Amino acid sequence: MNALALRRRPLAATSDGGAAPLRLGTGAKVALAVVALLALVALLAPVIAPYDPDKQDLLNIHAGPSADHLLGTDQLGRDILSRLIWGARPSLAGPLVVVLAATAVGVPLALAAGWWGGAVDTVVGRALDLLFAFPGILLAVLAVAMFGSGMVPCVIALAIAFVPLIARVTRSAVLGVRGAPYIAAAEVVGVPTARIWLRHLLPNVAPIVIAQATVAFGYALIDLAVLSFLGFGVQGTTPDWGMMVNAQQSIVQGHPDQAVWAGVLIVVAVSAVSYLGTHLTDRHHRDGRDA
Amino acid sequence: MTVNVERNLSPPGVDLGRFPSRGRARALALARHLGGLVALLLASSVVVFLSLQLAPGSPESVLFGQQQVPDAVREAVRARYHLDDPVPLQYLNWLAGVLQGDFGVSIAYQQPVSTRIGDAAATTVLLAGYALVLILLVGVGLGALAALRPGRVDGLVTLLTGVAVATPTFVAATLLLSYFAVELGWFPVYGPGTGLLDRLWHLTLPAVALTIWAASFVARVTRAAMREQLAGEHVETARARGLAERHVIRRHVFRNALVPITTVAGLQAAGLIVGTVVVDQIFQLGGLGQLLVTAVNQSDFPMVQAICLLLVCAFVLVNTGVDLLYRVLDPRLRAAAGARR
Amino acid sequence: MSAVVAEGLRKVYDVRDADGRRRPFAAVAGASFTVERGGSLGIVGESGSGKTTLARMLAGLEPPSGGRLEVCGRERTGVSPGASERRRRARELQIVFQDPYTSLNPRHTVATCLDEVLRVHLDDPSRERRAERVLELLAQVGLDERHARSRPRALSGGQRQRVAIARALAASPEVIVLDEAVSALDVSIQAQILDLLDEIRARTKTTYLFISHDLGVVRQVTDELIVMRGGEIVERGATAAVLDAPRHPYTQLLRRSVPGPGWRPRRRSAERAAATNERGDHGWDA
Amino acid sequence: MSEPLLEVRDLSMTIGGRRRRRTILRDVSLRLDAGRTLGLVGESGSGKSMTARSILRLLPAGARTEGTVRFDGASLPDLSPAQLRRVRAHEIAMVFQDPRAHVNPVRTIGDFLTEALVLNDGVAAAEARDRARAGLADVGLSEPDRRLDQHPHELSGGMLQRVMIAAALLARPRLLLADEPTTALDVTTQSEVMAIVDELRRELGTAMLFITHDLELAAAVCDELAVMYAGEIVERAPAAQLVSSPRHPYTAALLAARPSVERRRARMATVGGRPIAAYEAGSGCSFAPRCPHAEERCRTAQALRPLGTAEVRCCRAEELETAAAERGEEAVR
Repeated sequence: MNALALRRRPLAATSDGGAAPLRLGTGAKVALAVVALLALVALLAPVIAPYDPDKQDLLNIHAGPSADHLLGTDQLGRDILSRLIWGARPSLAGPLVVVLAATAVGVPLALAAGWWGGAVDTVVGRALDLLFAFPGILLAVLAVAMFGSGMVPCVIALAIAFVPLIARVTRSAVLGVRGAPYIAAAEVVGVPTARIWLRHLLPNVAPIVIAQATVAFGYALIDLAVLSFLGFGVQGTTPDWGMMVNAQQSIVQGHPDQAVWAGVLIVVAVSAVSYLGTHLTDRHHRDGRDA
Repeated sequence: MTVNVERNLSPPGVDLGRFPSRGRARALALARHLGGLVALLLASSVVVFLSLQLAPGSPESVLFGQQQVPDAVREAVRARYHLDDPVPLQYLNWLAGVLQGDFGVSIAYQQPVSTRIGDAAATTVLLAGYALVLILLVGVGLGALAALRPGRVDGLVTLLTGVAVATPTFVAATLLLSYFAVELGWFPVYGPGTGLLDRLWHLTLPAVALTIWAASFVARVTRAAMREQLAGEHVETARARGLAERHVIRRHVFRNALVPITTVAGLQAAGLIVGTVVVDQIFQLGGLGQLLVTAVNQSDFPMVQAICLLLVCAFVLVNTGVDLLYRVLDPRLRAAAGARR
Repeated sequence: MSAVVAEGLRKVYDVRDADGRRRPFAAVAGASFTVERGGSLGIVGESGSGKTTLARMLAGLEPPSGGRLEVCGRERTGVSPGASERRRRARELQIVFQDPYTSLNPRHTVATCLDEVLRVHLDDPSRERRAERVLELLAQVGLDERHARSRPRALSGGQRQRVAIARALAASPEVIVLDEAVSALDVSIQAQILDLLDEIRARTKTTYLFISHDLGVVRQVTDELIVMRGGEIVERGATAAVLDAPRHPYTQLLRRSVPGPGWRPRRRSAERAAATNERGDHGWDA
Repeated sequence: MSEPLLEVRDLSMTIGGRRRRRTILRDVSLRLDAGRTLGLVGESGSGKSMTARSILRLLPAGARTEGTVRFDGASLPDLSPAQLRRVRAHEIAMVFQDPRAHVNPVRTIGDFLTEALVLNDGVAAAEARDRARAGLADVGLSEPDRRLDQHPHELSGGMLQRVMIAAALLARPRLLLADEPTTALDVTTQSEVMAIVDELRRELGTAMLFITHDLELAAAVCDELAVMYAGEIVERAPAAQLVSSPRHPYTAALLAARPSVERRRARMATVGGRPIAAYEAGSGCSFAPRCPHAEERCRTAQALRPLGTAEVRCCRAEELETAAAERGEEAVR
């Protein structure tokens, strides 16, 4: 073989068991499929929901499952299935925004703190400690007390509260990579700092950030559902899973159906996401050991 | 006689294994820790105070709404809530009051906040304590069982906790309420009950609701921690020395696993502080949570401030307690001050 | 001209003592030495002697707290110089680390790893030239085209260390610092790498700074020797002279501790131990 | 000859799941008489450490062994868990390579030293502490009283290894398995620690199986040496003889590959390639692919066979020995 032959092969693609970006176990594939399915349902809600989720049928309240209403109706005679389908939208979009925002803020902070250390690290560390003193829900309740109920204050407050969750893990990952001899070697050999970040630091930190963000998505989903459940989150007639679980009157009257279904959906979504997150974390640690 | 040659051969300036005044080192470390704690609490109180101070809407508008009110009354109200003072002074006044147990006057109830909070806090503390006991017993028990009985028992526990760990407390609470209280009628649906026994009876379902998620979490961490220790080299040493398995498990596996178990138990204890808010609301227990939700809905700022501050302090104190417990459990952290940077 | 000149090089860290008070700790307490072009200087010492800190200062990974460092006739000051200065420094001095398992990025193939260096250092950094040079470098360290496409995980410890050496060579440096570069290897592999280092030096006239705790290895690859202890240089001289007739008591002790034919492990005598007091002054010169 | 203290015969071991079983040890045979020392030498992955572990039955999950291991006449694999515990508590002690990992970090040194005495033998706490203190003094640690209350992280690696040795010898075992006890230590500390082990072992009449990758260190402290390669023993001989006139090409290569403090050599490496693991070995001589003397008949399986006072697993041992003699001592060192 000569140099030209070598060049024809893309340098990055190898057959020797290098870390392929997505190589998941069966369980993780199932979890991924569940997440994809839920996302699809949320996207296609207008197409697949059999009824308008807000359409009331007061003559037909608390109806059991039937051909017309597959999962029955609620206390106002609205179709539970349609409400669950529409409810996927705020229930999934909310946590997504929370996690993306927390990552967007937390990762740069953590990169700076981990890479430069010293005073930057101290300042960032103190700020994170302060944020960490506020449980997410409490921060959201404070926000609601300030600005009134609604998704926006809740999502912003949770995003702030989730910054330490992302940043702490990222920082320790950065510290781990920062101290690795291959980074020192790249520095000594004169590789520009920007390239070290791009080619060495970020690729080795990204998997753990993604894994942690996935886990955080599950927590954010629960927290937002709780807030909606308490009446602080989604407002008005918009269906939301958390809100649907809070059907006190119906439950006390012995009609827990919609609460149960919404609860099951939350459980399914959270288990799929957290399974995926744990799997990614484990795999990252395994890869780290092999390497 | 042999002399400790090695120490003498260690490089000058590095004195291995020499801790001239352990007690003092620990006292200093503790003092630093407590200083940080006080700073954190003060910072939290500023955040709580300012966030509501900066909120749109003032006690006046909450009290009077759109009504026309004589200026004299308005003045009196402003004076009562110290609204004309500069903000830092308002904060200091508020903080001074808080330190003496005076959280101001509730706008909605028109009585001191502290009188409303006392009872509610008792209920919440009782509920949280009850749940914490259940969480530790069930969580650590199941986790240890799974770690020590690989195979079917482990599989079953892993499956159960896997589902439970994805079940948020409010979902569990709702389902428990609908089945055990409404459907079967085994437990009361609402209310905190009177007298200790009745109260515990009323708190059982809420406590179980708080336990399901948290205990599963504790169980999983316990299992993982114990398995890691079981595979540890120091356990191999203990076995190689012929120690009986029960000693190995107790002295080396469980004892060392206590460090991660404490971490997660501490997290759960801190999480309970928020968890009780939700459960409180569902079972209408009249604890701090219900009071908080009502206060937020009524824009009762002094009440919200007081409860938020209490909850944040509890959260911070629990976290600090766990940090201190760490030092007891892991000697490597005890004199961390002695370690090289 | 000297390749490396160090004068009173110091590194002082802030450490916290048992009482939690900060106090200075000198990891390297004033090291002075020179290495001629094409020479090979060994630095031996046990753990905590400061030899690795010295290596990191030479490589610019750690700013000295004091003293002067000159590489290839140019003074080195400041830790984070600009891109072009870093490139120039890279062509003066390279480093090979001890642990072949952490000194290569697990995500990069061998070719990518070398290519990255060549991008910075080749005068003609065209794709063809780089690919060609990768193969040349691999051939220099006894690897071939198959290894180029492998990731570190697929390589043995010895092969990884060859890659690390090839990476250092990619910048065509005047000086290579080898920080315990063969200590983690099995003895038969270690022998191969020692031969390789010999060959490279014979061919490229590269200057070596060889840091090790192993006297036998040092004898094999160095001409001059420095013995360090507690951050200080306690003895220096031609390698053969120092090892055959050590003058400093610590060097004598080191030399005596190496197993060989007819050697028996000995407890150090109580008198000698007693002569070394607790802190600072370790009594060897008495 | 009387019954040996330890006799291992045809010990084989595999690990792994059903799908992928890997050979770790192949037909390992050893004997060690009371009070004597045997050095087990080899590079990483040669199986020396696993040999020691399988004697004490400290095996990784999924390990399967075959062959006999007899200690003082009793077959170790056939012991009940209680009997095995008694052997571990009183007869055979082990010292590991990495004391930092092998001593429980959250318990005190005193706890570590006394727990076996108190829990296994029911010694009173105060007496156990006295004995622990004496044990620490024996291994040359100063201020033993203070050490007892310290935790492992407060001691250096060398001190901690002495603690491990003290702990092993407190049980007054008849056999000590020392698995690279000095590999993590500085050379001066190594010399000190080995001297202590040797001295105390002689006082107590304890036999020792000393595992190391350092042939010369092993030769200095052992009566006999066995060299392992790819999960099998390739040569066994009295220590001095093995080092001065190795019979197996691998032993010779190992000796030649170790740089000498005394003089510089023109070329170091006499063999290429890397050491292989047992599961990578083919059906013939496992060293043949790297051996400079390999020829056609080396492709067949080799048996460990007696040759003078030694045993060697090489069909060309006699010819090579003569050839070496003709070339003078140069071939050896």
